[in-house]
Amino acid sequence: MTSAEYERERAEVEKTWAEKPGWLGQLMVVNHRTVALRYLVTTFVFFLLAGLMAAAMRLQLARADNDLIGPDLYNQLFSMHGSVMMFLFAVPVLEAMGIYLVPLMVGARNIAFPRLNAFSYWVFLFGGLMIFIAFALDIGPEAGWFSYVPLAGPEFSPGKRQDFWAQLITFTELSALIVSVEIIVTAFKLRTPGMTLKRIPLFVWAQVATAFMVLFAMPAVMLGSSFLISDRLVGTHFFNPAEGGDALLWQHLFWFFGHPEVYIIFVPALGIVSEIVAAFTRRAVFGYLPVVLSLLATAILSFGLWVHHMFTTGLPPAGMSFFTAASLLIAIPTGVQIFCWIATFATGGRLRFHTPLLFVVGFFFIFIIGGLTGVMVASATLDSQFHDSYFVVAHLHYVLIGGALFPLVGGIYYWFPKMTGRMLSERAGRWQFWLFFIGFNVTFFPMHILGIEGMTRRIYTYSASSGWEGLNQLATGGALMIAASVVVLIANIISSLRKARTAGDNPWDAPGLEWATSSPPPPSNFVRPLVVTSRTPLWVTPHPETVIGLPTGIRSVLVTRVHDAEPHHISVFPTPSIWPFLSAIAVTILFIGSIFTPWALVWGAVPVAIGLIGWFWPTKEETATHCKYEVKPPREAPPPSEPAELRL
Amino acid sequence: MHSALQPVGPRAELIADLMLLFFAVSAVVYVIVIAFLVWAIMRARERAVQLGPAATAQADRKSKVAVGVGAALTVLTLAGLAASDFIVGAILRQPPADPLRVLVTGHQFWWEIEYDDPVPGNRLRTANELHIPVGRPVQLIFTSRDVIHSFWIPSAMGKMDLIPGRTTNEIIQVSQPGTFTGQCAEFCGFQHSKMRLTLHARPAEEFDAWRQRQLAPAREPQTQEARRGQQVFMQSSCILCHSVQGTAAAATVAPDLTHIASRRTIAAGSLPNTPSALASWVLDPQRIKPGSRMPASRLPPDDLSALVAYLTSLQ
Amino acid sequence: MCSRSSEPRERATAALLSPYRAGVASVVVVMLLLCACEREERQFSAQGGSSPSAASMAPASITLSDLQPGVSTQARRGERELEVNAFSISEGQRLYEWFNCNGCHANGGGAIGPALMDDVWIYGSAPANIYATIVQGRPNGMPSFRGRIPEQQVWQIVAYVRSLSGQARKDAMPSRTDSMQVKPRQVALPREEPKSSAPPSGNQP
Amino acid sequence: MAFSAHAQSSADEWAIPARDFANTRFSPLADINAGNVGSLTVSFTFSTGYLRGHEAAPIVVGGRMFIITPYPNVLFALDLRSAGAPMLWRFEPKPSASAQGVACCDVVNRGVTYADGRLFFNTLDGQTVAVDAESGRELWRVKLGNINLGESMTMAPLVVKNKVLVGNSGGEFGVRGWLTALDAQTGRQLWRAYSTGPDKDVLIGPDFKPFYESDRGRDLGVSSWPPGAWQRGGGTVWGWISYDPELNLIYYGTSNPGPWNPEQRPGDNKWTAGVFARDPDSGEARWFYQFNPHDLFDYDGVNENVLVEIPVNGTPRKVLLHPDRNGYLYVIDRASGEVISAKPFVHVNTIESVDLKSGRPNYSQSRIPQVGKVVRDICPHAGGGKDWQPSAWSPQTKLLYIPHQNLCQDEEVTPANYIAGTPYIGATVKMYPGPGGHRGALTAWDPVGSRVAWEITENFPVWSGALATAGNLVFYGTLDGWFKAVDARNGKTLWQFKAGSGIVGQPVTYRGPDGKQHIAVMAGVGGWAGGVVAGDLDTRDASAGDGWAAAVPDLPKFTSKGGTLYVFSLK
Repeated sequence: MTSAEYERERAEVEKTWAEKPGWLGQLMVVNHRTVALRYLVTTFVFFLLAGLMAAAMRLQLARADNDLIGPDLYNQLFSMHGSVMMFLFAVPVLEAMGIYLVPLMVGARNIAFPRLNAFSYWVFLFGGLMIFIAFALDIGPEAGWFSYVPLAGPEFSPGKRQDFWAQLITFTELSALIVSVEIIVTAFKLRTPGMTLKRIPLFVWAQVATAFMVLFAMPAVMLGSSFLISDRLVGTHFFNPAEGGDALLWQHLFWFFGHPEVYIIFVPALGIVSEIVAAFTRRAVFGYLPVVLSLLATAILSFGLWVHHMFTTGLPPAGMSFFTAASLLIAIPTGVQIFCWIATFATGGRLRFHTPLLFVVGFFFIFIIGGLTGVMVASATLDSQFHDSYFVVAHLHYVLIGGALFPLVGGIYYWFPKMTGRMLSERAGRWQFWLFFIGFNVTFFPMHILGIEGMTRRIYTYSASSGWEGLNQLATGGALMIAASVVVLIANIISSLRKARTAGDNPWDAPGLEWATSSPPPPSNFVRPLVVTSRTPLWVTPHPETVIGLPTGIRSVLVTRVHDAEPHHISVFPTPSIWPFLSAIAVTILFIGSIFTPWALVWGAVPVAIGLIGWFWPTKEETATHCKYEVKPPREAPPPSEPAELRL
Repeated sequence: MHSALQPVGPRAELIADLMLLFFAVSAVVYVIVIAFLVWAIMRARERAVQLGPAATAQADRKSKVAVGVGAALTVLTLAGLAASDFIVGAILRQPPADPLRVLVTGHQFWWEIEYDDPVPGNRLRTANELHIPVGRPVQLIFTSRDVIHSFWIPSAMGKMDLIPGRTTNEIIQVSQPGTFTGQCAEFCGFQHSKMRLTLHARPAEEFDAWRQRQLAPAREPQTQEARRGQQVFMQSSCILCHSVQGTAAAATVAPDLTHIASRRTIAAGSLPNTPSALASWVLDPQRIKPGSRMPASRLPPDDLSALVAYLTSLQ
Repeated sequence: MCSRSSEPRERATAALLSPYRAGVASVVVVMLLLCACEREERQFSAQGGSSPSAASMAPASITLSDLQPGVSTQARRGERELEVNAFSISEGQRLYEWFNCNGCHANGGGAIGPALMDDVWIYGSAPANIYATIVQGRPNGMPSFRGRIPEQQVWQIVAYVRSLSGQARKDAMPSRTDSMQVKPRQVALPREEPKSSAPPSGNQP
Repeated sequence: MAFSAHAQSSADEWAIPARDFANTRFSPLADINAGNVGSLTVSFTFSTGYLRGHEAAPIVVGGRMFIITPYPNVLFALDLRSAGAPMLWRFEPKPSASAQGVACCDVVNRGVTYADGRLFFNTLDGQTVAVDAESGRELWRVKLGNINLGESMTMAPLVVKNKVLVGNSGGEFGVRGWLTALDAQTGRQLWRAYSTGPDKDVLIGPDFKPFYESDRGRDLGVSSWPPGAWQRGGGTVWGWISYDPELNLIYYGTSNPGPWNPEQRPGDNKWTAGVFARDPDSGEARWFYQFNPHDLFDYDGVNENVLVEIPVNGTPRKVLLHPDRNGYLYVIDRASGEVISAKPFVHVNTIESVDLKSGRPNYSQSRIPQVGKVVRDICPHAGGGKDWQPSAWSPQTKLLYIPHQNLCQDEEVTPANYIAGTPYIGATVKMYPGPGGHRGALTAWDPVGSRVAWEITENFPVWSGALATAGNLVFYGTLDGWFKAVDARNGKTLWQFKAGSGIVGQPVTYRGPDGKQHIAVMAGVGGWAGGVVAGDLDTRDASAGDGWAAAVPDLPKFTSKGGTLYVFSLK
């Protein structure tokens, strides 16, 4: 094949996969990278807003008996902070990394179900906008991100504040469930030939484990939030103990989701750590199999721990012991991964201390503390002291910021060149790291002590006689350092974006397939599917073999078999469409309407139905293409996409 | 200052000891893991750019052993910690002999406390201050009238939730006299922050004397002003929510004030119990505790001072 | 804009935080904004504007009769501030039970006292009328709570009482309570058109 | 019946609401009998002009009939000697209108009583009034109850040995119950016996010899309550008083303890929900028996105590028969207070049995009310197996004719907040028909065999009193306005008449100046059961009328308000 042929093919593929121009085109985007970048920017904005809320709370707590912020606003602030950080930042931002990277890493041209993917983003965006607008209108949630009933129930939370919270859950969980399905299908069916199960990148494994957790955990909280809103709106009695309901039912439903939620946030971050460690030690992570099994074990075990959030509710002792044991058990797979990474450091090549690795090392220092305090709160006996105190605030931030945010920021520094074609400043990166690392510890380490000294969570003020003022001032000081570090990050991103695209395809000399294409990648990611023969393909062959023969005039994607990634058939992927956007608007109308009237479920279904009908309305041409490539032929005839036609 | 690590009773001591054990083990684990990490990083910084496949394979064999040992040690450590937790938990769960039974009911945003007694006429009701005899185990029986609260006195006991529609219970035992503070630990609304309580532990005789005094109906006001204050109390909104034993005031949706003057704090530990604090609390509670259930009363100054005189006479 | 509370410091904070709030809020129609504020504000103490105006409270403005010689001047005044506020109605619901209103009027169906969820209003259905009924008492058994229930709380009770027959904003009305369900929730019942009628038992209102 | 010789009324008259001290409501008149009752017809009627529940019994003495209305407690004297019984006089005591706000269960009055040319009655606002029966002139009035504490008075006084015995109402308002003896001549208070509090207030002295251990001890009226709770503990005396001249003892029941929510009053709550035997001269208590220690369901003990002599294990004994709210019929030795038997006369699932050794009921654990939980299927409901509506005893059939309801309820207790002068209940109830689906019944009970002899079921509760006559007839009325005569031996309905309003009054019979036997009853729906109509309740709220809205939501379709006296005689 001549290079001219290749160039023609490239041009054709690029034309086929190009998005539509114009502002309408912007609303029709189905490319996973564009959607992922939108997710990233949106979640980052939500992160900034929730961070400002945290800063406001820290200012209020800086002094004893401070009256900067009253209880009404404070309660909304911490409820928003928790809900936004969990539902609108931590989960979606890591899913966004998955949406961006999983197809690239498995060598696919797009994520599975791209229109659904676009739909998930719009639903997520509208849900996020809804809650922030509600907050701006004084309808922000006020019963915490956990919304315990009866406080969040109809009697004790009048008005619509909690209903908006419940619908926020519905919005975000809907989008999270959609993304999980896409990631699972992408990782299982769209892997490039040769990428057998044993060659799947660790980040993809982490995303798959996470996606399965989402599939099993999120329905519990969606059920819970639906129960809550129906208790509030139509007067059901799910949580009314007088009429046979139970306030603890909410806690069970919530934490059956809420505990896996922590791992949903933290497992993908482990995947990031593995990728960065491998890249900067110049070797594949030691112990691929144990690490993968640990990820899967974490995903499974995470469903057996939820009761450790309820140790002080007076549950039977046998139950408490079971959940203590289970909670301790989950430390084992995490420990194994940490040991494997240390072994990787110990046996890898010479370390290149770039910012991404700096954040990963910071992850070790912080996350291990969070893990160890996790062991402490897993003890039912000790938890009776730690529960709902600032000790837990410290613990959870050590786990979530240490365990997820540090790797995430590292990952941003690591993949920024791929996403934008530009490098972030190393110098600013170091500044940011040290500000963040020190600020973080100054903010949150004292909280362990405050918790032991009796400072409880979610208090908007404390008395001078409590003796908590000094450490609280320290924590506020630390919070300002964190804020400064975030400013440095923003400045770094902005200034980098103004520079030229000089990063090149593989600035870190990393082994993954995402580095085998240009930065940023072309609309189809790869002109031709690559063929993989190793866990570290680019280190083995910097220019892997490609699959040819895929039709170029249609959005053809090679579908492979789950276990051995042998090509199976060609799937025709959908083109840009406005219907996901319109359907998302219809769903938004239904969800927001049902805050005010149950009839919204009835009349709101009409626009949703219209949206879906438009979305799935078949055209003759499409049907013909699909039939040609996707309908399984009768056994006797050879399938059209047999390897015979593909030259590897 | 009160801390879970400054226990004042045998049960809290056990928890504190367990906590110290966990801290110590955690510290050792942390130091070891970080030491290995730093060692590995330092080693890797000085190494050649990339190891050859043979060297990697050899190192991997060592790593396998190391990771295996690490995992095994993790399992052992966790098993040890779990066992210590189970043992301490089992000890704490043993039912004490002859406990004093106290019913604690959570309200937004105060604690109702009632001492159980086989003779109903000796059941004492009070609020926000838990008095107990030193040395004797006290069984606290919890429930809530509205939302979920959680009872916590760090230096004396762990938390226990107060859940509407359920009863929970926990034992508290204090071995030294003193006053210890605590507060609601489960978010319960606007004034979760100022839903505080104090524990007063005192020798058994003193406790019995206190209990007898508290059982008596309120003292009749002695001074002219206090008498007028009583009138103000009975003719204003106070009587719709509060009770003073021995008078017509017997409402129960707010703390019992029969012996309000004997308490150290008011408004669930938000203010010291001084005449001026009392006056400002009565006048505008929403400034002090916004969102609390106590409404502002627009009493003229002389009525207010008479009322305060009456309340401070309720020893 | 939204004022959250009468606390000046708190308002200052709200202003401090307002840049980003305003940024988000700017996309929203002003109408919607006003609605939400009215409904969601948590008014802890009386010094806000949430009590009906002094004019409508003055005894002079309270009438108990539909009959006015000459041309009738009766008109419904803008006394609905509290009835659009969910927190006030909810507080009223709590106080209705705390102060034993339910002892006589049950959960709106009546017992010793007349039903409050129907369309019959012996002493007038306007908020000022109900306020007067609570404060002044009524001759046939309604006690006078003058000096007993603080003014702001009376208004909250008024708002709740009116919600019992649907005279409040639908999205501000309370839903079920955490207790035994004995009647359909206010929002599930039709709004009753108030009638200034005495019950058929002339001697027994 | 040696005892009925001492009755207050002559054979032809009906001088006190229960007709005799023994509370039998049995008339020896037999002109109207099972054979001819079918031709009973209205001889005259009289409209009272009032619209609330007319629970009083017409009183007939010396050719006059005296009837009293609910609030405002107007007393009418009708001349039976003249055709059509024209009004002789009317007496208006003008009680405070505000008293209507503290009458828990309609503004009823249960009757006026006659003694020595005087009429005695209570007004709703807590006064006892004596009126000259001849002239209708007020002789004296004393204020005994304070409406600002929630006290009202609805019961019919009883005059014993020149003492007017009266008690207060307000068990739902946290009042402290009492029985007071007044000098019939002057109205001077002779003694007052409280139902709660220290022994000296309860008039418990050295002669107090209760049969059961749990009623012995000092100041149980204080120590069986949480501190101070006895001061608002109920135990009001709003029911019937019986008198045994031979033993010289009066018997009366005390009402439920307050509030209904039992969690707020741990302890036995002496001396509520039980029966006292007292010496009428000094008021000193002789014995007490508590039907419902630590009452859980508003089971007042105020129902009538019918004094009879029945064979117990072959030997005749002087007993009192007491059909209690809790659904058990107690046979109690009236000299000692020993419970001879206690058997349920309706479907009861709140009490498993009554332990005759300790005298205490065994409460079903599954039905114990609890704050924050709805307890379902409580039978009988708060109104009890039978409420105030008095039963009648026929010495001929040896059966007790019990008018009663058949209702169950769901209940949630809530913390009641005591504010003097406002209700103090702490319970939300939703009532509904009991097993069988009928809401009322008239049951003929054989106290010797402890069994139901026969029973007539009614769609609506039977909230009227019963009347038994020597003509082997039993009369009663229903809430929807039927007035019925049935055969005392087998319960066969022999005659019925539809009155203008529901009947909650007490039927009486007398021989008029015309020499004919008459039957008289007041119609006029109301009372707790009829409040749905009398109070114009909105039945969409099942808790309206303290739960009755759910029990009889259809009542407004069957009857309407209005008090009328109906007098019947044979054609």
